[in-house]
Amino acid sequence: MSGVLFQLVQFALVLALAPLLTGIVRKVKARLNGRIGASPLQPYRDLARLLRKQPVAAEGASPLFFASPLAAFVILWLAAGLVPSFTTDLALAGSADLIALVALLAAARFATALGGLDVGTAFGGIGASRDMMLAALAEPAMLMVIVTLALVAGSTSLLRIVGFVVGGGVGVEISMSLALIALLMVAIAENGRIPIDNPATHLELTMVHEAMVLEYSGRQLALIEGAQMLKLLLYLSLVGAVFAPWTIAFEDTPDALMVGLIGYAGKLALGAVGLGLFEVTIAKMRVFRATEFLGGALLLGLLAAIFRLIAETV
Amino acid sequence: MLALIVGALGALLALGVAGLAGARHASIGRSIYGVAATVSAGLAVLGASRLTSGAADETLILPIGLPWLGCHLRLDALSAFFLVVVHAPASAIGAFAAGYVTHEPAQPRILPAYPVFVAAMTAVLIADDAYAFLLAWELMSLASWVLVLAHHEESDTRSAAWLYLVIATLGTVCLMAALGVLAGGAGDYAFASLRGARPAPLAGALVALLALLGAGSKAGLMPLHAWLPPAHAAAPTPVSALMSGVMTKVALYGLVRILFDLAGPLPWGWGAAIAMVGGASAVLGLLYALLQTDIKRLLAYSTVENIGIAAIGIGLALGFRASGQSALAALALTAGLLHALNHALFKSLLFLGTGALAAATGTRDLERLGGLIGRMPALALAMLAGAAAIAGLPPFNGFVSEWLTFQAILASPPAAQASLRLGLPLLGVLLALAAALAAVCFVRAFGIAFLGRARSPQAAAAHAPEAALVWPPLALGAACLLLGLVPALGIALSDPVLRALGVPAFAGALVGPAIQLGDNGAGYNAIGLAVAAGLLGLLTVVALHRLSPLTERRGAPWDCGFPDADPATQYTGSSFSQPLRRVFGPLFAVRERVDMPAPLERRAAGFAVSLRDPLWIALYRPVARLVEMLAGRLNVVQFLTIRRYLSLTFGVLVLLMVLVVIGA
Amino acid sequence: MSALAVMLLVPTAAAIALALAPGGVFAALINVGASLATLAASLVVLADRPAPTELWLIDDLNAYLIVLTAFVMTTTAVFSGGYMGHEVAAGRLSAGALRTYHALYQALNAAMLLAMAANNVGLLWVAIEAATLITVIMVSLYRTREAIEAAWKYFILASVGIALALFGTVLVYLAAQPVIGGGLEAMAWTVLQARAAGFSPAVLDLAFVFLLVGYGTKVGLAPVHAWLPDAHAEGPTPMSAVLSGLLLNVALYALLRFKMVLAGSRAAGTPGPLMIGLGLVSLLFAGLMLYRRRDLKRFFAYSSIEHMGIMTFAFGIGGGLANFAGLFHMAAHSLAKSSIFFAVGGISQVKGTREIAALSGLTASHPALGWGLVLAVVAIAGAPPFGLFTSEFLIVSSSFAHAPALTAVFMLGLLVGFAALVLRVQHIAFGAATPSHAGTAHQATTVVPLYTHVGLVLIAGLWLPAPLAGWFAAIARLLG
Amino acid sequence: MRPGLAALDYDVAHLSGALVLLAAFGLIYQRRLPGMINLFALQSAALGSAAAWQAWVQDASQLYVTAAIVWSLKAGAVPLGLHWLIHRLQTTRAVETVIGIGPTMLAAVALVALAIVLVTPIGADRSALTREELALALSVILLGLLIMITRRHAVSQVIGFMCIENGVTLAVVGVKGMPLVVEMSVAFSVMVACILFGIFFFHIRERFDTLDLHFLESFRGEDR
Repeated sequence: MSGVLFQLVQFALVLALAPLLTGIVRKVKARLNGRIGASPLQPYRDLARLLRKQPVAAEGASPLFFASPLAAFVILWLAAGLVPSFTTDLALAGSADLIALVALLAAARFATALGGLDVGTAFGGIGASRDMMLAALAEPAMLMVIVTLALVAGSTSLLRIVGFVVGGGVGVEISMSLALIALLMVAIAENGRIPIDNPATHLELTMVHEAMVLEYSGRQLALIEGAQMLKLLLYLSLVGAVFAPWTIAFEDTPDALMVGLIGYAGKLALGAVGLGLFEVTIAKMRVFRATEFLGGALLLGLLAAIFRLIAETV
Repeated sequence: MLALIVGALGALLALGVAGLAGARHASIGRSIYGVAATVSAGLAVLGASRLTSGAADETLILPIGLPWLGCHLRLDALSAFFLVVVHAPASAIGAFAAGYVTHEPAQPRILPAYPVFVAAMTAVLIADDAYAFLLAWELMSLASWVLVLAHHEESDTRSAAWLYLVIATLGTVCLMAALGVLAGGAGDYAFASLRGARPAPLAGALVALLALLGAGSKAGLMPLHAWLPPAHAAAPTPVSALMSGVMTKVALYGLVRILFDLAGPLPWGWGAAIAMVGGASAVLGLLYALLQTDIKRLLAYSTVENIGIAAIGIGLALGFRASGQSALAALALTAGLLHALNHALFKSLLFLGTGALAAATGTRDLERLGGLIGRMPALALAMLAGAAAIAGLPPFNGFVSEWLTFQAILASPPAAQASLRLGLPLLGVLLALAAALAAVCFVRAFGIAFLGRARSPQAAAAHAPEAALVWPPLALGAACLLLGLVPALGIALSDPVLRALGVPAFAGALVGPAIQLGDNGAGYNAIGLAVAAGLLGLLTVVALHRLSPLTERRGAPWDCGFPDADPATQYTGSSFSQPLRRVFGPLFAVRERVDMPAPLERRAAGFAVSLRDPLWIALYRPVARLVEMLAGRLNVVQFLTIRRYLSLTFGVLVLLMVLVVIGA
Repeated sequence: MSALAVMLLVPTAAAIALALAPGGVFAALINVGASLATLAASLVVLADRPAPTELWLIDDLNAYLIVLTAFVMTTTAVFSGGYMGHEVAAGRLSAGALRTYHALYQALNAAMLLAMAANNVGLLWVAIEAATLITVIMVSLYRTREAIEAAWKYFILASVGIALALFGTVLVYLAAQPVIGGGLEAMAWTVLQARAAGFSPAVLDLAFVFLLVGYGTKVGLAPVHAWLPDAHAEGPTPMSAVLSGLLLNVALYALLRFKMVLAGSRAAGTPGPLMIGLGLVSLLFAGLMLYRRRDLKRFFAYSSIEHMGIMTFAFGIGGGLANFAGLFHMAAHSLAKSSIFFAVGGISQVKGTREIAALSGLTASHPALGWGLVLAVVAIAGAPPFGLFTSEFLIVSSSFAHAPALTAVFMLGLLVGFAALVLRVQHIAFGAATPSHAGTAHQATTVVPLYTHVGLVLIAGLWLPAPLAGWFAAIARLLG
Repeated sequence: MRPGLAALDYDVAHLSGALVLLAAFGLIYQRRLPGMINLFALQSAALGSAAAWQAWVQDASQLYVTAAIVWSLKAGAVPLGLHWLIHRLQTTRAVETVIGIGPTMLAAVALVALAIVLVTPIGADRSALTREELALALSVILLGLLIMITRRHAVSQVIGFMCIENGVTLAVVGVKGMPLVVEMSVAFSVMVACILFGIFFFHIRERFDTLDLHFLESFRGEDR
C-alpha cells in the first residue's frame, strides 16, 4: 500500500520539481554569464502565463496536432515517475525496466515529431527530421549504457541496479565511468542542450527541438515545455539513481525517507549546477557535428560493455 | 482436427477452380475472397485451440506423393502456432481483398491463384515428409509468382517476378539438398525418420548452411532479400500483404522446423551466425527502407528488418540450446516466435492500409501524398497504430517481442563461449539501431503521408476509402494493441511450441498479464503502465480544463512569421530522410545530383537522388554478368562447321578411350 | 497373331499404305487410326506380356516405354493432323511432301517400337539406324536451304555415331561370344544380362565407350549434340515433338540396356563416372546456351539436351533412388516436352513467327495456348506439382548425400536452365500482346493433346500407379 | 578350324588386316580425289579378301556373303559411282586439308598406338588373332574419323565415313560366328547411305553448285 502512496508522491514531486530544475539551470548560466538572470521560479510563471493565453492553431491542424503534446507530456511524466528518486518502494517500479523507459521516451518523441509534421510547415519538418535523426543515434548509445549496467547488475530492472550498486557490487570501475560519460552525453543530446541544440534560440536554422514546436502556443506549448522540463529531470534523476544511489531509502522509516528526499534534492541541484557550468563553457556545434558527438557516446557505451565483458571473461 | 485442415485445403483448391470459372463477375470474386477469409479464420481458431487445449500431435498419411512413402501430414504445436501466424492475418487480408475487387482490374489472373497460394502455405505447415514439404513450398512460390505477374504489362513487374521465382527456386533446391542429407539417400523422407538421423558434424554444418540459404532466401534475409522490394511493389495489394506479412513467416517456420526439429544438435556457432545475419538484415533493411518513397517498397525493406529481428531470436535460441542453457533458449525462441506473430499482424495491417490509401488517392508515392488524416481519419488511426507497433513503441505488440529479444541478448553473457559474449554488444547495438531507425522510418512514412498539407491534386481530392477497405486494417490494429497490452496471450500460444521442441517452457513468470523475468527481476507490465498513463492523462486533461478555459483560435500557420501557402515548401519524404542519408551515405550507393542553372539561365534548378542496393551491385550483378559472359563464349558452338562438330565427336571418343586406359 | 506382332505390323502396313495411297484428308485420319490401333495393341502387350523369345523381349523396362511411345505417337498424330493440314493450306508444303510425311511418320512409329521390343542388340541397332534415316528425310521435308543443311548435318553426325555404336555392339558380342558361344544367343538382352558376369571387363569397358559416344550422339549429349537443335528447329513441328519426346528416349534406352549388361559384369565401375561427366556437361552447356537462342523451337531443343543430361547424370549416379528418378524423368519429360512442341506449333501458326523476340503477351491474346505453354514450361522447368519435380527432387536429395560436390554442380545447372526458361516464357506469355497472324490454326487439335499431356504430367507429380512404381523400382535395381 | 594351318591362316589374316590399315594410311596421305577413291576401293578389296579368308578358315558360310557384298559394293559400285559423281559435278579434284599431311600422319600413328594399348589388356582367353584384328579394326575406324575431320571435300568425307564402316566390318569378320544380322545391317546402311548421299548431292547441287561443304555451312542454324 505504501508503494502506491509513494508512487503518487513521486509523481507529484517530479512534476513540482521539474520547472524549478530548469529555472536553476538558467539562473546558474545567467550568473556565470555575469547577468543577474531571472529567479529560479520563473519557469512556473511562464507555464502559468502560457496556460492563461488563448492558444492559436493553424487551419488544417488535425486532432493529432492537439493530441501529441498531451501524449508527450503524459508519457514523460509517467517515465519520470518510474525512476526511483527518494525511495525504491514504488508501485510501478517493477512494471518498467530501463528498456521500457527508453521505449517510453521514444514514444514521447514519436508523438512530438508527428505533431511537428502536422501543420505542414518547413520548420516543423526540419525539427522533426533532425530530432528523429539525433534520437536514432542517441538511443543506441543509451541502450549500450543499459547493456553495461545490465551486465554489471545482471538485470535491466532499475530496482535491481540500484540495489546492486548500493550493495557495493561495483567498486570504481572503468566500464561504469565510461557508461556514466556516455549517459551524460546522451542526456545532453536528448534534452537539446548545448552543444547539440540551444533551448534559448529562435529563428536559427540550427535549432532542432524549437523548430519542431514552433506552431504551438498556449496550453499546448505549456505541455511541451513541461514535457521538456520533465525530461531533463528524468535524466538527472536517472544518473543520480544509477551512479549515486546511496541516499535512496530502502525501508519505509521516516528518517530514511527524509534522507532520501534531501539526497534527491541535493543530487538534482548538483546536476543543475553542473549542467549550467558545462553549457556556458562550450559552444554550440553544427547539426551534423552532433552525429559525431553521439557516435562518440555510442562508442563509449560499446567500450564500456566490452570492458565489462572482458573483466568477466578473464 | 488434421482432417479438418485437409478439408480446408480441399476447399481452398476448389475455390481456385471456381476462380477460373467466375473471374468475370465482381460478385463471384467477392464471395470467393469471402469464403477464403472465412476458411482462414476457421484455421486460425483451430490452431489456437490446438495450442491452448494442448491436444496430442495428430498424423495422417494420404495415398499420394511418392509411391513408397505416401503424403505424411502432421499437426504439432509448431505447425499449430504458425497456423495462427498465417491465418489470423490471412483472414483479414481475404476480407480486404473482397472489398478490393472493384479496385483491382486483374481479377481473372488473381482469383484462381490466390486461394491456391493460401492453401500451399497451409500445406507447408502440416507437411510431415520432405517431398510433401518441398512440393508445397515450391507450389507456394509458384502461385505467388503468378500473382506477382498479375499486372504483367509492366516490364518491371515481369523482371521482379522473374527475380523472385529464380531466388525462390534457389532456396527450394538448397532445401532439397539439406533434407536429402538428413534422409541420407535411403529414400525414407518422412520427417519422423529424418529426426532420427544424426548427421556427421560436417554434414550437419552443410544442413544448417543449406537450410539458412533455403529458408533465408524466402524470408528475405540479407543478402538474399533482393527479390522482396520489387516483387512486393509489383504485386496487387492483398498479394503483397500475403507475401510480406504471411509467406515470410512460413519461411521462418521452415527454418525453425529444420534447425530445431529435424537437424540434430548443431554447434552454437550456427546460432551465432544466424543471429548476426539477422542483425545485419535488421539494420541494413531499415536504412534502405528510410530512403524509399514508394510506400510498398518501404514496407518491403522493413520486412527485411523485422525478419532479421526474428532471426536474432531464433539464432540466439539455437546457440543457447547448443551450449546447454535451455532457459535462455526458451527466452530467445519465445522472442523470435512472438516477433513472427506480431510482424505478421502489423505488416499485413500496413500493407492493407497502403492499399486502401492507394485506392483512394491513386498513388503510393509519399511525395504526392499528405494531409490525408483529415480526409480518412479511420484509416489514419489504423495506420498510426501500425506505425507505432512496427516502431516498437509501447503499448503495442512490437515492443513486447523487441523487449524479449533485448532481454535475451542481455541475459546471455553467462553463455559459455567467450566469442559469443563479445559478439553480443555488437548484436545489441544493431538491434538498438534498428529499433531507433524504425521509429524514424515510420514517423516519416506516417507523417509525410497523412499529416501536413496535400502534395498533389490527387491527394487533395482524395475521399475516404469505403468501409470494406478500412475495417480489416482497424481489426488488425486492435489485435496489435491487444497483444501488446496482454503479452500473456502471445506467450500462451508460443509456450506449447517450446515444449514440443524440447526447450523448457518460457522461463519468465507471467504475473497476470505482465511479463516478469523470474531470474533477474526485469519486467514489463503494459497494463499497469497503461492504467497509470490513463490516470495521469485524465488528471492532466482535467487540470488543463480548469487552468486554461479558453478555446483555441484558428489562424494561418505562423511558420516563423513567413507563412507560405504553397504545399511545396513542406518537408518531403526525401528531405526528411536527408540527414540520415548524409550520415549513413556510404552504406548505400547514394548519388545526389544538384543541377544549378548558371546565372541568367532561364530554367529550373534540379536535384535528383539515386540510390541502388549495394548488395545488388556487389553480389547479383557479377553473377548475371558471369552467366552472360559464359553464354556468349559458348554460343559459338552453335555456329561450327560439320567438320568441327565431327572433331568434337572424335575428341570425346579419344578422351574417353584415354580415360579407360588410365582407369584400367 | 500375337498383339506384339500386331503392334509392329500395323504401323509398317500403314506406312506402306500411306506411301502408296494418294494423300489428302484421309491420310491424316489413317495416320491417327493406325496410331490408335498401335496404342491399343501396345496396351494389350502391356496387359499380358509375351514371354521373351529369341528376337522379342517385353519386360519392366521397355513395357512402359512402348506404351508411352505409342501414346505420344497417337496424340502427336492428332496434333499433326491439324498442323500439317494448315501448313499445306498455307502453301509451305506440297501435297506430295505431306504424303511422304505421313508414310514416314508411321515408319518411324514402327522403327521405334521395333527398337524397343527387340531382344537383340543387332536388331536394336538396325531399328535405330532406320529411325535415324527416316527422321533425316523428315527434317529435310521443307526443302529450304536451312532444312537441307540441318538434315545434312544430322545425317553425317548421326551416321558416324551409329557406326561407332555398331562397333561397340560388335565388341559386346566379342565379349559375350567366348562365354555364350556365338549365335543369336550371344546378342539377346536376356542372355547377355544373365551371363554378363563372365565377360571380359576390358572389352566391355571399351565397348561402352563406343556405345556411349555412338548412342550418346543420338541421345543428344553435349558435346556430340550438334545435330539436335537444328534438326528440331528445321523439321516439321510434330516431328520435333516426336524427336524430343521419343527418339531421344529410344537411344537412351539402348544405353540403359548396355549399362545393365555392364552392371552384371564385375567391372561395372566404368559407366557411372563417364555418364555423370557427360550428363553434367550437357546440363550446364545446354542451360547456358538457352540464353542466346532466338528461335523458339531451337530454344526448347536445347532444353531437351539439358534434360537428357539430367537423366544421364541420374543413371550415372546410380542407386535405387537416382535410377528410379531417371526412369521417371524419361516418361515425364517426353510427355511435357512433346506438349511444349504442340504449343510451339500452335503459336508459330497463330503468330506467324517463331522468333522469341517477336512473341509476347500470349496469355492475353490466346489464353488457351498461352497458359498451356506456361503450364508446360513450368512442368519442364521442374516445378511442382508436375512429374519432373518429383524426379529432380529424388535426384538432388538422394545424390547430395554421397556426392555433394557433383550434386552442387548439378543444382547449379538446374538453376541456370530454370532461370532461362522462366525468363523466356515470361516474355512470350506475358506483356503486351503482339498482333496475330491472319487465319488462326485449328485450335482443338493443338490444345486437346497439349492439355492431355500436361494433365498426365500433373497426375504423375501427385500420384504414381503402384505397378508402374514397381517396375521402376525393379529396373532401378538391375541398373545398379 | 582346319588343322595344320594355324600359322598360315594367322599370317594371311594379319596380312589382309594390315593391308586395310595401310590403305587407310594411304587415304590420309593422298591429296587427290580420284586417288582417294582408288585407295578406298583397294582397302575394300583387302577387306573383302580378309572376309573370304576368314570364311574359309572358320568355314562360316555367311562370311562369304559378307565378302561378296564388300567386293561388289564397296570395292566396285561405290568407287565407280564416286568417280562418276566427281566427273559429273566437275568439282575440284584436289582436296584441301585442314592441317598438313605430316601432322595428320603423326596423329594417325598416335591413334594406332592408342588402339594397341587399348586392346592389349583383353584377356588371354581369346586367340591372338582376334586381338590383332581388333587392334587393326579399331585403328582403321579412328583413321576414318581422322580423315573425315581433316578433309574439307564432301566426297573425301564420304570416303572417310565408309572407311569407318570398313573398320567395323573388319572387326565383324575377326569375331567368330557373328550372326548374319550385322553384315546385313552394314550392307543395308552402306547402301542407304550411298543413296542418301546421292539424294543430298542433288539437293545441294541444285542449290549451291559445289560439294564443298563450307559453302553449305555458311548458314549455321542461327544467324549470329
